[in-house]
Parts: sequence; C-alpha cells; structure tokens
Amino acid sequence: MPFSAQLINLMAALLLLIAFAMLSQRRILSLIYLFAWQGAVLAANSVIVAWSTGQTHLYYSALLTLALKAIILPWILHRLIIRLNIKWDVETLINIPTTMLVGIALVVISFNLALPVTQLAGTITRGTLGIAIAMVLLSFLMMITRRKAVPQVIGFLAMENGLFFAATSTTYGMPMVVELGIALDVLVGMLILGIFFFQVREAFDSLDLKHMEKLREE
Amino acid sequence: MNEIAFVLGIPLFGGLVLAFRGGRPGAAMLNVLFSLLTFIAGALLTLRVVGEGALLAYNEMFFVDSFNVFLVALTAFVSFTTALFSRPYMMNEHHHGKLSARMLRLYHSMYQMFIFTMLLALLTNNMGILWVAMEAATLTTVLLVSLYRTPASVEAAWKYFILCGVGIAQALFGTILLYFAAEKVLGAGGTALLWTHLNAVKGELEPTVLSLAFVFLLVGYGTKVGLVPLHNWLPDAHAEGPTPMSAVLSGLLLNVALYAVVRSKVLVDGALGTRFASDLMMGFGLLSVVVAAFFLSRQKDVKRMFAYSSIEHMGLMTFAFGMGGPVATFAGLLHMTVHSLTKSAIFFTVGHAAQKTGTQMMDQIRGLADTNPTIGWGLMLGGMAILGMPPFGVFASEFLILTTAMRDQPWATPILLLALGVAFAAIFTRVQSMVFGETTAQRLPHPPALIPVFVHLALVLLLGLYIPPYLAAWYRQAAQLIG
Amino acid sequence: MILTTAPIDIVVGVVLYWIGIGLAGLVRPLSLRFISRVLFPLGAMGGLVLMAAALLGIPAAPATRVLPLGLPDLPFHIRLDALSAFFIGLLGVAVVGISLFSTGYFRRGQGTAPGLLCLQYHLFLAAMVTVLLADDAYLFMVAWETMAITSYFLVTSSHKIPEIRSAGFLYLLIAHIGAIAILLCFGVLQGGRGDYTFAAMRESELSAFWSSAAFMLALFGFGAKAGILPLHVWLPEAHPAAPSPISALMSGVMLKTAIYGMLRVTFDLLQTQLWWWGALALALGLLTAVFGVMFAAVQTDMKRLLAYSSIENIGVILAGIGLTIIFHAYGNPHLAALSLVATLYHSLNHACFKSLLFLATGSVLHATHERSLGKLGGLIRNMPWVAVTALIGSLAIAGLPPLNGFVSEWLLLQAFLFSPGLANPYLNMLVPVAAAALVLAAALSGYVMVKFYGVIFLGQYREARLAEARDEGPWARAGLVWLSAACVLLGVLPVGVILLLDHVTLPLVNFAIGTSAARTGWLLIAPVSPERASYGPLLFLLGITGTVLLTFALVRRLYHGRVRRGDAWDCGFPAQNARMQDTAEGFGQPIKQIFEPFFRIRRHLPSPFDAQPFYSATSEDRLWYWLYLPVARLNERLAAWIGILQHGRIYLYLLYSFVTLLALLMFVR
Amino acid sequence: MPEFIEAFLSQLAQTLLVVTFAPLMLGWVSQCRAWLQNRSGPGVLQPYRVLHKLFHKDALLARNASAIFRSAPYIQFGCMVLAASIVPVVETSLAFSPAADVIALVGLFALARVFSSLAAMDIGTAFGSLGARREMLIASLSEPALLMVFFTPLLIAQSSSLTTIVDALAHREFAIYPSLAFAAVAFVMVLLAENARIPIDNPSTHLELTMIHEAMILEYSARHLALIEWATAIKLMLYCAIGIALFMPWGMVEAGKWPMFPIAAGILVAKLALAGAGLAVLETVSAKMRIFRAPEFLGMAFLFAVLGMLTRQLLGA
Repeated sequence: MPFSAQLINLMAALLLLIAFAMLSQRRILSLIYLFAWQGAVLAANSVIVAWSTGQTHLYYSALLTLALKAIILPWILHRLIIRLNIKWDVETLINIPTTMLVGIALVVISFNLALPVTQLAGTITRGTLGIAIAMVLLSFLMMITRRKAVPQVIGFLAMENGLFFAATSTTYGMPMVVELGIALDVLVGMLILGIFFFQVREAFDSLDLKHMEKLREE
Repeated sequence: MNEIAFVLGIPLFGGLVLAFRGGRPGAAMLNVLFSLLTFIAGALLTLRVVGEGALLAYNEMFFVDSFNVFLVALTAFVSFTTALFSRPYMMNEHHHGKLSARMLRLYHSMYQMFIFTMLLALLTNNMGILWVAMEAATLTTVLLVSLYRTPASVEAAWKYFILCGVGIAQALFGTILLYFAAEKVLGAGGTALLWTHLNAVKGELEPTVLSLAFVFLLVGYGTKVGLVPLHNWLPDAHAEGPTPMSAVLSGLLLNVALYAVVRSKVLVDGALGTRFASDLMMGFGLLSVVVAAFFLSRQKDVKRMFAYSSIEHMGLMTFAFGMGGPVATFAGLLHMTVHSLTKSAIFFTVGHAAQKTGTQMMDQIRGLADTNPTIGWGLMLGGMAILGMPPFGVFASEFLILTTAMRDQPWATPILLLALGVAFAAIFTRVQSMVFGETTAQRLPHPPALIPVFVHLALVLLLGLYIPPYLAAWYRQAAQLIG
Repeated sequence: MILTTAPIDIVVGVVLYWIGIGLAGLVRPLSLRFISRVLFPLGAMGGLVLMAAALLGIPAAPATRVLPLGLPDLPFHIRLDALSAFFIGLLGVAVVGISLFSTGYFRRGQGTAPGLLCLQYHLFLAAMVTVLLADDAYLFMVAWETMAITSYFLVTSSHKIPEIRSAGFLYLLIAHIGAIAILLCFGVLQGGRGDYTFAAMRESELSAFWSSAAFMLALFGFGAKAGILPLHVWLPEAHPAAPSPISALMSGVMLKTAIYGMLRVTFDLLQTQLWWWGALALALGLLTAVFGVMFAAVQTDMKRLLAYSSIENIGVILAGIGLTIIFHAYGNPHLAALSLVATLYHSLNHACFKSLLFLATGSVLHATHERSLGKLGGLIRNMPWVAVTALIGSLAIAGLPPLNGFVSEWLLLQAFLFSPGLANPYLNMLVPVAAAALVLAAALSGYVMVKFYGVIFLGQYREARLAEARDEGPWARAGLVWLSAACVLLGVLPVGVILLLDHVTLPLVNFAIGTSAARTGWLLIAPVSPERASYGPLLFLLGITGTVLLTFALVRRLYHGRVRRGDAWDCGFPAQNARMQDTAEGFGQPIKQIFEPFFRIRRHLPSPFDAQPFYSATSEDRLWYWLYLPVARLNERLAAWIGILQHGRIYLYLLYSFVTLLALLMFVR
Repeated sequence: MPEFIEAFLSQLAQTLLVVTFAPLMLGWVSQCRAWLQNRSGPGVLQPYRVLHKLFHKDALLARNASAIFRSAPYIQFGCMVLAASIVPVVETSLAFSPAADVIALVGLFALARVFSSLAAMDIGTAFGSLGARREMLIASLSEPALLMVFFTPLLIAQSSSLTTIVDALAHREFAIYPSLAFAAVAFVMVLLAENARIPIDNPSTHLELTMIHEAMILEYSARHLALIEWATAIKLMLYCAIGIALFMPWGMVEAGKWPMFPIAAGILVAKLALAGAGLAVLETVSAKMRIFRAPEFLGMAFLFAVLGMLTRQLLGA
C-alpha cells in the first residue's frame, strides 16, 4: 500500500475516532472543539488526496473546508453559545455506554455495506467509504440522542463532514460547481441556524428540545 | 436558450430587489409582477421546447425535456397565481398586525428566491446542482415557516429544518455514490454528474453502487416528498407557515422533490434492470397513502389536514411512478399537475377562511358558503376535487392509476381504495361542516383574490373532461422518457 | 326533424340542453320568477323529448358514438341500446312530472340560491342520462359521481340544519364507497387487458371466480346506491332532508340507475351467470323488501316512511333480478324474460308512483310546514287535487289492481309461481316460499299506505292550523296529474309496454315474452300462456267501475237519498277530539310489536308519580349498531393508533428516518 | 248460441246467484250457531230483513265525512260483485275469468279492504283507526298464507286461473292429493281470519276493544251500512265457494254442459250448507283470541300451506 493511502487511512481512522468522541461528549464547548478538529482533519485529508492523485481542484476544496468547517462554523457556534449563554452539559436520551455500543454496531453495518462497493473502487482510498458511511450514521445517532438544539446542529454539521469525506476520499471530490454550491448551502444553513437559535430562545426561553413537542396528534 | 436565463434570472433578480424593497407598500404588486414575468418566460420556454424538442443549454448545464418543462410551466404558473393570492392575504395579515414590514420584506424576497431554487432544481442538468437547489429550497422556506414567530411556528420551522436537512444530506450521499459509479464510466470531472450523460450510459453503471445510491436518494428526496415515515415535518410546516407558503410547498416543492426521485429512478432502473427501485417506490407510496388517510381522520387544524392530504397524494404519485409503464407514468404526471392546481386552490380558500374566522381550527369555521359564497363554494369544490370526485381531473389520474394497478398490481388496489375511502370520509365531513351551517365569519379589510381559485378549479375540471391533444402528447413524451 | 335524427343524438342533445338550462340559471341566480316559471318548464320539455327518443330508441338497433372528450386513450363512448333507452324513457316520464311540479315548488328562497339549485338540478338530470348512455368505464364513473355530487348538493340545499348536513354526508360517503366498488368491478371486468370500454368488457372471458367477484362488487356498488340491505342507511336520512322534488328524483329515478347498472353488468357485460348469484340477490332482495316495509310501517315522518318504502321496492326489484339470474342460469329463457319484464316494469312503476307520492308530500309540506305524521290529518278537505292524486299513488304502490303496481307484482308472482322445474331441488322448494315473502312485503305495503294516506289526508285536523292549508297551484297540479295518469295508464294498458320490453329482454336473456303475452289481444296479458294465467286490467277497471256505478245507480234509483249530517257517533262517546285519533306511532304499533326483534326500540315510560307524564319510543335500525358504529369505531381506533406516529418529538422523527435508512440498506444487501 | 254469449249469460247468472243468496248463507251460519248455542235464532232470512231495514233509513253522516267515506261502501260492494264473477261457483265457463286469476282475486279483496280501512280512518275517531290498523294487520299476515294455500292446487293444475284449476281438479281423472289436505286446513284458517270470524274477530260483538271489522264500520248507517253488510256476506260466500272449488270441486258443471246445471246447483247448495254448518261449529267451539295471538294463528296457517306445497313437491301428489 502506498504511503499516501496509508496516510488517508490514518485520517479516516482519526475521523472515526473523532466521531465517536463526539458521540460520547457531554459538553457543548468540547463538541465544538471536536467539530473544529474534524474540519481540520478533513482539510488535511483533502490535501493528502490532492497531493497523491494530482487533483489540483482538491486544494481549493481543502482550503474551503479549512476555512468553513474548521474556522468559520466553529467560530459562529462559539459566538452563539456565548451570546446565548449555554455552556452546560448536554444530557443525552440514552446513556453514553449504550450509545457507544449502538455506534459500534453501526460501524460494523457500514463496513459490511461498503464492502461490495469498495471492491469495485479503483481509487487508492477504497477503504474509506465504510468509514464515511459510519460517520454519517454516527452523526445521525448523535442527533437522535441529543435533547438540546445546539448539539443537534453540531451533529447535523458532522454529518455534512462525513459526506464531504466520502466525496473527497472515494471520488476525489465532486465537480467544483457542486462543491461550491454545497459550501454555500452549508454556510447559509449555518447562518439561518444562528438566527434560529435566537428565535427558539425567544419563543421558549431555552434551547431544550423538550419544549418543542407541542405539534402533534392528540 | 435565453428563455432559460430569463426563467432563472427573473426570480433571482426579483428576490434581490425585494430583499431591499420588500417591505414597501407596492412590494406585493412587485412580487406579482416578477412572478408574472417568470410565468411568461416559462411559457415561452415551454413553447420552444414543445416546438423544438429537448434542449441543452449553457455548456450542458441546463437540460430541458418534456418532463421538466411541464413542471417548469406548472411551477411558474402556480407561483404566479399564488403571488396573486398572497397580495391581499399578506395585506390582511399586515392589517391584523400579525406581520411587520420587515417580515413582509423577508417574505417577498424569500418567495422569489424559493421560486428560483425550484426552477433551478428543475432545469439543471447536474445531479449535484439539483441537490444544491433542493437544499436551497429548504433554506429559503425555513424562515418563512417561522415567519409569525409564535412558539408553534418556530417549533415547526426547527423540525422542518432539521428533518429536511438530515434527509437531504442522505440525498447528497446518494449523489456522491452516483458520481462514484459514473466516474468510472465517464471519467472524473464535470460531465460525470450531468444527467444527460448519465442517462446515456446508465446501462453500464455499477448496479451495486446504484442500488445503494438509490436508497440514499430515496430517503433523502423522499423526506422532502413527504413519504411516510419521513413525513413528520410536513404537516407542522404547512400548518404553521403563512398560507401562500403552504400552497407553494404543497403544490410545488413536493413535486420538485418527487421529480428528483423520478430522475434518479430512471438511472437506477437503467443500471439495475430490475424492479428494485419500482418496488421501493411502490412500497413507500402505498404506505404513505394508507397512513396519511388514517391521519386525516384525526385532524382539527384545517391546514394540517390538507397537508396530510398532500402526503396521501404524493404517496399516490410515488406509487404510480413506481409502477411505471406508459399509462401509470402518464397518470402520475397528470396527477402532479392536478394535485398542484387543486391543492393550491384549496389553500387559497382555506387561507381566507382562516383569516375571516380568525382561526385554523375547523370546529370553529362554519358556514362559509353563506357569508362568502365564493370562498365557501371554492373550498367545497376544491375539497371534492382533491377527494377524487369526478368530473375533476384528480379523478382522471386516479382512475388511470387505479385501473393500471388493477392490471399490474391487483393486490395493491383494495388497499388504495380503502385508504381513499377513509380519506374521503375524513376530509369530506370536515369540509362540509366548514362550508355549510350557520356562519361564524367576518368581513376582511382587503377583499380576497379568488380568481386564482376558480382558474385552478376550472383547469382541473377541464382536465377531468378533456385533455387537450398537445398536452396529452406532451405527457406521453414525458412518460416515455421516464419509462 | 326529430324523426330523422338518430335517437342517440336526440338524447345527447337533451343532455346538452339541460346543461345549458342549468347554466342559464346562473344568469339571474336570484330571480325566482325567471327560474321557476321559465327554466323549469323548459327543463320538463326535455323529459318529453327523452320519452320520444326512448320510444324510438327501444326498437332501434344499438347506436354508438365516440365523443371528442375524455381521456386521451379512452374518449367518452356512448351507446343507446334498448336497455338504456328504456331507462331513459323512465327518466323522461318521471322528469316531466317532477320538473312541472318543481316550477311551483321552489317558490320560496331556502338555503341555496335558486339559480344554483337550477344548475344543480339540471346537472343532476344530465348526469343521470349520461350514466345511462355511458359505454366506457370512465364516462360511467364520471357521470355516476357527478350524479352523486349534484344530488348531494341538492339534498343539502337547506344546509343550516345539522341533521340535513349529516344526512348529506352519510349519503355521499356511502355513494362514494359504492362508487369505489363499481370502479373495482370494472377493473375486474376488463380482465387484465387494460381496455375500459364496455365493448371490450363484453369480449373478455373471465373465470367463474372473477365473474363472481365482478358480480359481487357490482351488487355491493350499485346496491349502495339503490339502498339494498345493509347499505340502505343513507336513504331514510337523505330523502327527508332533500326538498321534495329532489327526493322524488332520487327515489324515483336515481335508484333506478343503480338497477340499470346492475342489469348492465350482470346481463350485458358478464357473459356467464351463476345460479347462486341469483339466489343471493333473491334472498337479499326479499330481506330488503320485508325490512323496508316493516320500518316504513313504524315511521312517524312522512318522507322517511316513503324512503323506507323505496327500500322495499328496491328489494322487490332486486328479487326480480335474482329470479331472472336463476332462470337464466338454469336455461329457462321464457321465465327469465318474464321475471326481467316484471323487474323492469316494476322499476318503471316505482318511478311513477314514488315520485308522485314524494311530490304529494312536498305539497303537504308546503301547505303545512309539517313533516311529522303526528301533526297532520284531514287534508283531503283542503287539498283535493293533492289528495286524489296521492290516493292513486298510494293505491298503486300498495299493489292494488287495476293500477300499475299490481301489474308488475302480478308478473313477478307469475314468475315465482312457475319456478318449480328448476334443476336444483333446493331452489325448487325455496323459491315458492320466497314468493310468500314477496306477498308479505306487498301486503304490508298496503298497511303502510293506508297509514300514510289515512293519517295525512283523512280524519280530523290534528292541529288547528291545518285548516288553513291550501291546495297546489296549476303547475304543481299538472305535475301530479301527469304522474297519476302514468300510474293509471301503466296499470290499465300494460301490453304495449310489455311489447316494447321485448326489445330489452331479447339481447339480455335471449327471449321475448311480449308476442306470446299479447297473443290474446291487447286487453289481456298472458305471460306464459292463456291457460296458465292471464290478467286483463282494462276489463278489470271497467268491471269495477261498472259494478260500482251500477250499484250506485240502483241504490239511487230504488231508495231515497236522504242524508243527515251530525257529530261522529264513536260508540256514543261525547268528548271525542282530534287527539284521540290514532297517531302514526299508534298505527305502526302492531307491526312494532310483532316484529320487535328487528327493531332496536328505546322506550321512555313515565313513572306513576310523574306530574307531567311523558311517553316516547324510538325504533332504530339495529344495523347501525351491528355494522356502522363498529366500523366507525374501528376506523377511529386505527387512526388513534397511527396518530401515535406523530407525537411531536423530533428525535423520534429522526429515529424513523434512521431506521428507514438502515432497513433499506439491509434490504439492498 | 255463440260461445261468448253463452259464457256471458252463464257469468251473469252465476254472479246474480251469488249476490242474491249471499245473505242467506250468512243467515244460515247464524242460525246454525244459534242452534248450537241452544238458542232459537232469528231465522235464516234475518240478514235480508236487516238489509231491507237499513236501505230504508236516513243516512247519518259525520260532519267531516269526505267523499272517500261515502264511496267506500259502493267500492266494496262493487269489488265483491266483481269477485263473484271470477270465482267459479256452479260452472267453469265464465266470460270474465281470463281477466283475473287467483292473484288478481286476492288483489281485488285487498282493494276492497284498503277502501274500507281508509273509510274507517276518514271520520277520525279512535275506534275507526284502531279497526283499520287491525284489519290491515290481519290481512297482511293472511295474504302470504293465502298465496301459499293457492300454490298447491296451482302446482297441480299448472295454472293460476281459477277456472282452469277447477277444471283440472274436478274433471280430469280422479286422484288423491294429500297435499291438498294440508292446504285445505290452512285455507279454513285464512278464511276465518279474512272474514272476521271467531277466533280472530267476532262479527256479533260490539265490545269496543276487541272488535276489528265492526270497529271500522261504526260510523256507517243506512244504505252505506247495508252495502257493507251485503258485501261482507258476499265475501264469506265467495270464500266458501273458493274452498269448495279448490278442495271439493266434484259436481261442478263443465263448460257448455247446461243440462247439468240444476244438479250442480243442488250439489252446491248441499256443500255450502255443510260449509256454513262447519263454520258455525268451528265458531262455537273456539274462543276469540287476543289480537296479538293472530300472527301465531296465521303463521300456523302459513306453515300448513308450505307443508302442503312441500308434500306436493316430494310426493308429486
């Protein structure tokens, strides 16, 4: 296995680790840091892929990722939680060990799912698809188990990261137009979420999702 | 070609203009004007495509065939009529003090942007851009759902945002997988996500990857279509947002999302050569129809009820497209058209009815036929049309779907019919009690614009009795494309 | 010109004409004068034209047309054959009377604006004709449901009354469920070939199972419209709710379209008939008939009473269809044709007398504003026109000779009585017993009609204000007289109709009885042979009138004619007053007591210490409690159960997506 | 003599016969009853005297009596006269018989009954409508039974025309029909019910709460009452004649055999006398039932008739 592939696998493993770390993290602030780190690793991964395959457009992509996901979004989030004054612990719906066990099961499932596909892949990064699916599913799990708005959003963003990882490592990145479009969407989405946090707090005096269970069938 | 630029450019420009001027008194009229221009551009584009056949433009970025051009025309038309309706509606809301000028600015700007995103999703040839536009459509509407800033509306918007965001993320994964498969055939770079290219080589795409991709795409776009069990955002968002928004969400956005699913299905079918995608779609469609029908009988909020009805109808269309074949696909397309027209007409009447009575709770809305016969009869006829009563067009498409199902999927027919019966009982009893009886309504400060309602219903009636040959030919072509 | 045009084109013309009249109503929607004095009489003329077209169309060969409307692959096909022409004629006869009557009826603005009523009314007529013309499943369904919608609007025209709203809803719901069954029936009939024209359905070869499925679906679907047990519940609700001309149209004509549909599917579209369909239809029909008449006997609302009586008559007609199927399946075309003729004849008769009676109740309602039998009485003195025509209708519906009701019952009984000889020993023994059930229904309907007529028109005024009731105006009289004349003529001169019906029965059951029935001349009908049985209604009428007049003349001539008027004797009881007459409830009491198990009776009995003793008893339909409420509850429970899905918690919603995704991913593997 | 005129004359003669002698039959039954009850009795001609008296009285009408009330007696009487021309009493060549078969005959009786019920309701007294509803109830229960009774001979003769049935039963080769025995029992029960005899009704009572037929005609007087009474007598006679025609038709004159007429008439008188006496015996030994026992009674009649029909089908006899 070439060195670059080994590096990419390392990055993938790191990302998986971070995903698990996020799943088990109770503190919002730490979640944001982990999220920033995830962005950084993603950017690094893009650089490695670009360097090893000679896909130059991935450098731009890496730059974009670093700017958006490792710096801007965490910064916005950080500002928000300071403005909103919510630094306390996040309560999970299911206790952390159970969540971790479910997470491991998900990893097994995603590896198995990716197996037939990876055997077809011609890229050097074929092992990473399983990890990408696992990241998506783990973020999904995180969103399900969090009862506060901010962690749920972080879960959402982490899911986006997983997708981005899938895009870069399995296909050397999407076409640039698409890539830009996605980035724009994520940014706008984040801005809107920011507005939302204020709206939610204004309406409910809290960012706890348990207040938002009014709309239902009696 | 220029038509495409106009179709996309006008709403985009409109959105920008209204972002600055949207709160002024004339903004609503401006909104109508932009929508009208878009509609004219869309009509010209349609004429051109009908005349000259499929069209690739701007470096293959945009692709117009008979499938999407009819959706473009429909989208442009309904957005225009909705803008017409929204003018007095929003003025009344403003008058009642529910909305400030700032809110109106946001509303008008986002309305145009929303139209833009939908048209972009329809016109683009790039599956990636399609995704981007779909996501953008969510983003433009999410703040509109929480426009009233009530706790309920914020909650609805939050759910809308998170659920659709997560859903659409799955669609992105599906798109990546699609790209992953296409790249091996078409090579890396720009063309591998272009639908025309994908369609040309769909037989060579890797089946395993595509089936995996389709699952993600279906779950992703299916969330926006409102397929059960991914539908939970839909009733909340419809009920809590301003009514013109509900009208376009139900009438247009769901269609566009289904359009995305169908586009994906064409590729997957070509690659797999099995009924995998069809079976999935049929399963989801059937489940949606049945579950939505039972949901209907527990509703108290009028907009919420019609939101569930949208789920039911989207389920029916999904089922039809899943079934495939020229007749079912034709019926699916027809159903898209008539459902959009009817459902938006219903929301128009419902909006005014709710304004007149000051509530969306159906047990407090009574006797609309009496004080305002046009609203009342509009709602009554719209309700009948949406329930599939002939001679309205919804019946025509349901007839085709059901009769095809009897031939191809006989097992599904009794289930569908049972669900339609339950839905009928649920909706009709409520519509009747709203339209008839002693009245509770008051006068509105701004007279409602009900021409759109009757224009829509007249079109739907026409389609039930007579489908013009060129329209039929057009649907047939589209059905052929979809397969 | 009318003679050179093909009947089918005339009929299409009338459809368009009616649609046009309906739309004309919107020109001046609030002008009662314009609508009732101009448009309704014009509409009645359409009925006359239809009658002419039917007379031309019944003997003519079937004509078809394809209209440039409809679905792209399935344009509207229409066809006029003898069966549809017969029913169109039936519609024409009834519509002339009803439209003329309506001219006077909608004189006060109630609920819906008159222009809208006019539109709905004429669209309803047009839809009914279209149902009869339709030759493909799509047009049939479109017309069928349009008929349901328009009649629904007409039923709910005074929609401010909650009972009327719920009646309308129940009606439309059952109609819609029936329509779903009919649609399924067509789906089965096309036999997997995807061609939904009736012509293609006639060609398709179905297995016994699928044929039976189609028949059962048709029985259910059309039965829902016709009011066959247990789908009859809407009828007694909707008929009283509707304005009287509408009740007349619905009961007299619309129910017949369901009969038409049943005949069309069973004898035309299906190629084979199995005997047990007939046995089922027969049993169901007789059950419906006896049930209907029993409930009619205990009603206290005059229109409800008539509605239940319609259920009875539909039951009789269904029994006739069942008998026809049995004979046809066992290869006895002669008797099949006989019972089919009886069925069709009874449909025609019912259209006349039931419309007539509903119109008469309309007059009473207008004159007194009272529907409850308990508050009517003695109206024969104020409303002679209505009373005489209603008497004719009542006698006809009670199946008394020499009026029309008797002719069809006589024909049907003939078919029943000669049933032995079938290849099935069980049927051989049971069919004659079934005849007894038919007679029971007929006899009880006599009971019902004595009650109906006696309580409304005879006796003393039960309320003082009834003395102010006024008779109908000339337009309404014309309508009433038209329909009573039809009752008498159909009763006295049946041979002509039976000869015409040959053209209907011949294609359906391959036999025609008319020539043999008329062999003995136009005075007598002898459906099988003169030795077996014959009936001469005209002779009968002459005989009765002759003897009555003779007796009268003799009595007059031989004895003095002195008459004194005084108080009623009443066994010498002096304090006799109007409240001591039998009420409608009292009149029904024996039936209630004898057939108690069939009713769900709730009584409120006063206690011995009541200062103001109060008694009430309501008889309800057990089927509500056995069938409808459980279904409604099941629906509610399912909805509640499914409602749990939407419980408001976002993490659970996410979980749904998650689980769906995982499940599908597993499925891919 | 052309056949038609012959038939017409025979028809006329027979009808007049029935109409004239019907009150005699009624008188005979009353006389028999009197004898059986150890009374001396008014004599068989008493009904004629009553009719004569009634026809000479002034009619007294209630103030609110309508045309229906006044015409009903004529209609009833007319119906009965017409019925008398349908039922073969002495011989079977009747001009009018093709115009009506047994079903039409039942219809004719029903017509008369409906008019009498309507007339009873016309004055608006408590008793009138009570009688009307009871009468209609009994009738609607007895009609199915009557039809089933007719069914057995009808099956044997393969015809529903009374003259044909009589011809078939009386003039073909002799055969024993056990099925007819059942039918006959049922017929007698129906006869009792339809003619307002004990145990269903009591023609001689005026105890208000138990009466049926009498309650309906309480308000009638003079010639109207006379016509009604007369019609009642004709009806009883006709029922007896129908019973004779169906169950003991022997001795009836075949079409065209005029010389046999006196003999046939003699046999008929004997049979009617026997029937009247039998009726009197039946009425003497039984007691009147409560009205709500009547359904049981008529149900029994129906059952017997069905048994007869089944016997016919099973045994072919």
